[in-house]
Amino acid sequence: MSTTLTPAAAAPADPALRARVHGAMTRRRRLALALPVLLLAYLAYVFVAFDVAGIASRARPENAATLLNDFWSHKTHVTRDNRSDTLQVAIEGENKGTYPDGQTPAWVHTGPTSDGPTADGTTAGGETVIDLPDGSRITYGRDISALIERPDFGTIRVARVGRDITLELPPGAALPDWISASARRVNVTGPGWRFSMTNARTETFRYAPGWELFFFTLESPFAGRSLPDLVALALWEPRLDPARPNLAGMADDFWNNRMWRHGDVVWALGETVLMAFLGTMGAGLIALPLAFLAASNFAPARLIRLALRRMFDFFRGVDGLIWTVILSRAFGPGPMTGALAILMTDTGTFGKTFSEALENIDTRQVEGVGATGANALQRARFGVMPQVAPVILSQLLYYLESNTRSATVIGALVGGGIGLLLTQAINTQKDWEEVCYYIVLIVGMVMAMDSLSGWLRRRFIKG
Amino acid sequence: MVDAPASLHAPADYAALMRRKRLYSGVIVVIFVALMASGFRLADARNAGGFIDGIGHVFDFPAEILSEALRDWRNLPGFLLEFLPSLIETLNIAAVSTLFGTLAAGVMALFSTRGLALWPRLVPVVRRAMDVMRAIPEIVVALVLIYLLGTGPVPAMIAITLHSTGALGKLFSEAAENADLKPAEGLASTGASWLQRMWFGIVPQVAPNWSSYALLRFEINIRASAILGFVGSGGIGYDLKTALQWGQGKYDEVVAIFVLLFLTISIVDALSDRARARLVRGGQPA
Amino acid sequence: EGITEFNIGILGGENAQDRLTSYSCLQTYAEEELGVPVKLFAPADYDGVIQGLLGGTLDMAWLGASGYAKVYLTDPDAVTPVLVKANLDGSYVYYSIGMARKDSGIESLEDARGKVFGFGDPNSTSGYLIPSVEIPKLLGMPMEEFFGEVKFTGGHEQTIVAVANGDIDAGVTWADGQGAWEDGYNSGALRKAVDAGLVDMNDMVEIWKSKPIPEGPVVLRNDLPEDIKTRMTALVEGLKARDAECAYGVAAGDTAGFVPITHDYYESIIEVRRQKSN
Amino acid sequence: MELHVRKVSKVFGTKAAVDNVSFSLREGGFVGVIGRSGAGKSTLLRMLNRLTDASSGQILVDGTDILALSGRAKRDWQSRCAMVFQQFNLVPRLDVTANVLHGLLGRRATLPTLLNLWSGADIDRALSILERLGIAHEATKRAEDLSGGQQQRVAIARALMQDPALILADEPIASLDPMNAQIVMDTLKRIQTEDGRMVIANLHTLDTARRYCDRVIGMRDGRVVFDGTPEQLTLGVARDIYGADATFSESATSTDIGALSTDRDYAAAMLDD
Amino acid sequence: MELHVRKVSKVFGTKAAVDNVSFSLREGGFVGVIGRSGAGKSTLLRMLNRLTDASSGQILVDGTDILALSGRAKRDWQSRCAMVFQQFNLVPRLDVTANVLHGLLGRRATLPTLLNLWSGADIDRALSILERLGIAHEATKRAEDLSGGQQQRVAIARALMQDPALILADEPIASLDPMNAQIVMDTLKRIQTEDGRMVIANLHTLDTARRYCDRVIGMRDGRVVFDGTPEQLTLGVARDIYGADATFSESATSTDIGALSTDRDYAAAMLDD
Ligand SMILES: Nc1ncnc2c1ncn2[C@@H]1O[C@H](COP(=O)(O)OP(=O)(O)OP(=O)(O)O)[C@@H](O)[C@H]1O
Ligand SMILES: Nc1ncnc2c1ncn2[C@@H]1O[C@H](COP(=O)(O)OP(=O)(O)OP(=O)(O)O)[C@@H](O)[C@H]1O
Ligand SMILES: [Mg+2]
Ligand SMILES: [Mg+2]
Repeated sequence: MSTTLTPAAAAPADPALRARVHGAMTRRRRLALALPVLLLAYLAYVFVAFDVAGIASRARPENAATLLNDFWSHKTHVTRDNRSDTLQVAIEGENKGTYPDGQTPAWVHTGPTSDGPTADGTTAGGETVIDLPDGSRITYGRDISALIERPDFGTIRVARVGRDITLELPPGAALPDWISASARRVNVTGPGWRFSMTNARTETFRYAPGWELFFFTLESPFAGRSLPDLVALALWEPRLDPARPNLAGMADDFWNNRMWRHGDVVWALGETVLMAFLGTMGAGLIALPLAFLAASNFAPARLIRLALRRMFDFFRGVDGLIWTVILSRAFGPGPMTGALAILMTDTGTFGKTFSEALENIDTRQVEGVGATGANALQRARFGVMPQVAPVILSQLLYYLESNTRSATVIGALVGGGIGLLLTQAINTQKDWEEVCYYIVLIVGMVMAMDSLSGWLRRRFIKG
Repeated sequence: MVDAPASLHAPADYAALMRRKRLYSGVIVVIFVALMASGFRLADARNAGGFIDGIGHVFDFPAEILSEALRDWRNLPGFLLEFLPSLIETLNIAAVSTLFGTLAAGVMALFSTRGLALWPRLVPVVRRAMDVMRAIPEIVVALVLIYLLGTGPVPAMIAITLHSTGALGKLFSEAAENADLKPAEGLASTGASWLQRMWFGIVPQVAPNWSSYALLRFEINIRASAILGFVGSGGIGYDLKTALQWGQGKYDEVVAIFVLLFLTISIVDALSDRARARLVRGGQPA
Repeated sequence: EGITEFNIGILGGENAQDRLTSYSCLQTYAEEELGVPVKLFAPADYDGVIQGLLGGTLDMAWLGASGYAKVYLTDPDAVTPVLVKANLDGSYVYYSIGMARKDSGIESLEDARGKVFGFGDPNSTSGYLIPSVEIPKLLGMPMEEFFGEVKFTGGHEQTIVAVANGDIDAGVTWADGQGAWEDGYNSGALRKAVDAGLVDMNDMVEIWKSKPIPEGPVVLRNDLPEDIKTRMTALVEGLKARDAECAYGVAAGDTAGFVPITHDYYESIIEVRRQKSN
Repeated sequence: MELHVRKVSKVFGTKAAVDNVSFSLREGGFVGVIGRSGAGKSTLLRMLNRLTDASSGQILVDGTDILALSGRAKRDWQSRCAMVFQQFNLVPRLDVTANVLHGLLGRRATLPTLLNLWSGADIDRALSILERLGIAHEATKRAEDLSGGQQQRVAIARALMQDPALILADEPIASLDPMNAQIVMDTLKRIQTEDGRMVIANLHTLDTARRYCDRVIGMRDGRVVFDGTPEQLTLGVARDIYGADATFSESATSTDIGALSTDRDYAAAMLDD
Repeated sequence: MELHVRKVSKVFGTKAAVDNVSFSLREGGFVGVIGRSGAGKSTLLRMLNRLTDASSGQILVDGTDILALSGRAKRDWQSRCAMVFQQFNLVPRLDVTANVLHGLLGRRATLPTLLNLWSGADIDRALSILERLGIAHEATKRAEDLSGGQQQRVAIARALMQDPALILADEPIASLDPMNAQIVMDTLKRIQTEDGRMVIANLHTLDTARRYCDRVIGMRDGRVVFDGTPEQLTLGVARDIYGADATFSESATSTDIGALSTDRDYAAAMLDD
């Protein structure tokens, strides 16, 4: 290792210089410290203004749990109407997910035909026994009552007496926090299930993972079959429905699945892309000639140029969503209105960017073409267009992608597209698995548009 | 677009080449026109009102709003003041999410730029993550977050931040790809850590570009935060929606809010246009 | 002079596709009846339908009473109410219901002083208009002064969920006022929320109930040819008799069918709304 | 072709870029215009081609004042008077042949040209011109993919495509390296001698002017200060044109005048090592 | 300091840029590495500084294999082994003092450096180094506003700031004009003799190597083909290093070897005029 060191850190000879450098360094240091401090001060202000502290109290982690749970699971309702004494088993409690008469999932045992064991060994007529995932079992009695057997707790009896709902706990047990009871209603919650009884009905919800009935609803002959089974059906097994081949039947039942409505969803996606496409390209077509009038090097008059510029600013400044509202009077709900709203905003955007592109062209090319005696049209075609075409194309494609995203939102207002399905599913706050499905589709759609526009850009601009 | 032979054997070759090019362009134009025409017809058919019938009535609604606002013009100044706090909230949402988005995007960009990334293996992962952040519409995130966090500005802020991060990250990383690696290499040779290399070697180079993009984002985010208000997340967009939905009798409020919002956007737009022009042209004082 | 197509607007509230599905039978009948294509539209908020009616792009819709008032105030000549949905007992009124969480200690409007109070959509009759007029009268002072904060949640479902979750201390929604509170009444937004498992009625208390509100009317655009109007009115009026299941879907629940109604019935609501305007 | 420039001036704002210039060219030949930066050389050529409008004066070509032409007639003149630029001014994204064909834009009907509909004969001619200039093998490349020297030859090909009576060249070799510069100047010279077309070239260095020109016009501050044969270009005359502060580059040995260069050259030389 | 390079190789793809190189440096001194373009000179220096990872071999510095270091230890070595680049590799937008202070980045805590919190003593030392190199008066200018020669001196100042045992210089004067080149080489030489630091410099021309080095290592195709004193560098040896096709530039008069230059120089000379 070298032993010679740089001359000791003696102060440099020129004190003026030294003062200057130290001064500069101090200033920089102050700046370096002041910026973070200012930033922190602003963030502190926003923290207070946004009541971030309050968020902690308002936030509902249990909602997050519900949401995450519902994203990938579903529940089955086993409902007895206490007035008409009829039993209904329905997935997500929806008409569309109702099991046909006489059919139930394997964990629900009904009627005298069922050989499922009960507390006293047999299933009496009119009784319903529900097996739950944690080993609990609920029995709907013939009279308006229910027995809930929880292995770790004992048997709970809930019954309707007159107009009241009564609760009997196992002897000596205190009311646990997973039971909520009043004279009108009793709620019992267990892992993966929920039970409630009111005057009107007795109901059990059982949760299970997966998007139930995603492929086929219950009325389809293909519902509930395993994949190998389906493959076999599709390829060589005899027709389940003599009227149609199995494969066609599957496609048809999937496409028209009443629960998930894949066909409608695909149309909604298409409608969203349609709005984006019409809006973007229409705006491009309108903006191009206007951009020439608004570019300082092509504008026939300063006044026209200024007027157009302000108009572009205005069209751009009003968001597409607001244009949607404004246009809905004239055009009513529907995809055309959405497309026109996108067109309005983007005409402003394109007008601005295209005219800037025109102002930035290399005049030498135009001059080169002009020097051969070319007329204005020819100069524009050969001197200007080759220069601005790549800019215009890449802008168009870029906005096509970003408008696909906007169109989901605009769609909700004009009653079309995937955005309507999504916002309504979120607002009703129950079909979270559908929300999840739509989000996946939207992200897929936007990313697909992104790749498509990237591919087109590479192909047409570089190539 | 058409692969051409490196050299021509006969003039006929060039003519053939031209014909082929023309054919390709012709086909593309035909496809485009067909798409536009059929798309237009489809949308027109699916719409409640036809394009032709509607076009004459485009101004009916604005006229209705304006005439009422003109009649009640005396209310305007009061409303301007009344809605100022909402406007500030909207601006704050935009500012904070631009700030966080820029910071996060800067970090993600450095992590996702080949040649700069600290862990090159993570480059594709970070890129995908940014793609997804960009692809999810803000409104989706906001609506889900409202469910989780309750209403207020924070869900909107988070939603816009996420989207800004994705969008800026991509642009930032493109700018960083073009950065000159020599200064960073010089720093590496002195034993500087990755953070120091990025901070002194790369960030000063990309700063003008990055801040110009961030300014543009701020502008976009003002609009976005107003729009999120429109779907129920505070700020001036919410006031606008409430007034607009009420309709007749509150159109003066609509106009006041609109004027406020539009002025803000125009001012920020003009300021950032100027600032960006200066940034990109360089010429900053030492 | 005939028409080339007939457009029906459907108000928001639940799953858009479900709504379209429940109306598709009506669509088929209308096509048979009119011999022109019938299209359904289901924008996410009330305003989409209202604008459609005002602009003449929608021919028929079932509006809320307040929505009708808005249309009427904007353009008295745009639409005419023809029918109203009757409840099973033949009445055609419903109520705006104030509610709170049981554990919040709020049992009446008085208790909600200084608390956060939520409304649904500002165009909703029961979700805003009626309570916004009746409540201040009851309290004797403007709501903004009485409550700590007044919020719009965006819709009935959101209000119910917000109250149940404690986001807001109290709020209003609608119900038919028949049956038991524990079930969330027989029909209405509360009942739907209960059925969906969104709220546990054990946790909720009723803190206020409005005077009866007339159900919103089915309206037809005035510019339609007379004979189309008559035929559509007849179709909807006879829907229950013709196809009970379809009527159930269109009416969003049990109904005694649609019965004729006139503009006069809504005068008071229009007056209320007029008062609320600037 | 006879060309008479009569008292032509061009004023930008208050500054006369070209100041009352007159000269006549009677027979063909290679005319060099020299002068330091800002002397008005480019402005003069641009007025000849009508890219810039003159402020006053006349330019008579075979008796017609081309400064008075407009519209169709002006474009006709432009198509007869080709221009070659320092920066080539090609359309970089289009291929070489398309750029050469642009020489015909002033002669063909507008619509077909907009659709790129050229006759086989036109394409043949373009290719044979490219062949003559030795760059036919690049015919399908994009102009921007060529080297500077090749681009300038494409520009000359475009000029030839115009079949012009007069070729104007505005510092055609200023952006080129010495080897390419020589190729381009040789090409121009060959065209002038073989085809008998008149060439007027703004030139950057005295060297080049001496080597290629039959006649040299020296400009200073917009005025013609010299008009004669290259042989008449003495050191004194050069100082008149370039100003007394012009310097000699140090490696100079061959001839005093050849080595004389403007400040700009000197600076450029200092930057290379 | 003792430096033993043992069988070090670097393979890019299938090509060995540095091929089994071994040599030892025991005492300080000025070591020149010469060889034509692509010989592997830069790669060798970059491996010494750990900017490039070696494919195999060892580099022992006072007994430690620096090729095996990583993380903190690797950066410690880098901070002891300064590097000067052909293109200076300064941060152009920052001022001179800040660039010099970067020499301490490896020695100071990260956070304060990121906030530009340098101690007064550090700043003083940077200034005195700048003074020693004669560019203290430019201390507050931006690096990009300096001439090439000045920038290279700033780079050397940054190197000195590292107080390194070893200075590596990769063609430090290849981008400079002759006068600046001389100033920079003199500076490096002075540092080596006055401070007793070891300097290893890739050099472009034999001339320079002969003039400044105590020892010369000649590389060809990644291998060491010569290792000795400048005096042992005969014309034959030079041909070994540069290949038989090396040419002499025409202005050469002083010495045969000094004038020997690689193809690249020749081409560069042709391009300037
Ligand atoms: N479009 C213009 N507007 C204003 N002034 C101009 C314009 N074009 C040229 N000038 C001025 O006219 C004078 C003559 O310019 P010109 O380009 O003709 O000189 P030049 O001899 O070609 O010089 P160079 O060798 O730099 O090309 C210059 O002072 C220039 O600044
Ligand atoms: N990062 C790299 N990837 C691939 N090959 C490389 C890389 N760096 C260098 N090489 C190759 O390794 C060989 C040696 O390169 P090196 O830069 O070390 O040569 P050099 O002697 O410094 O030449 P020069 O005088 O041109 O700087 C060359 O053939 C070069 O192409
Ligand atoms: Mg010129
Ligand atoms: Mg090298």
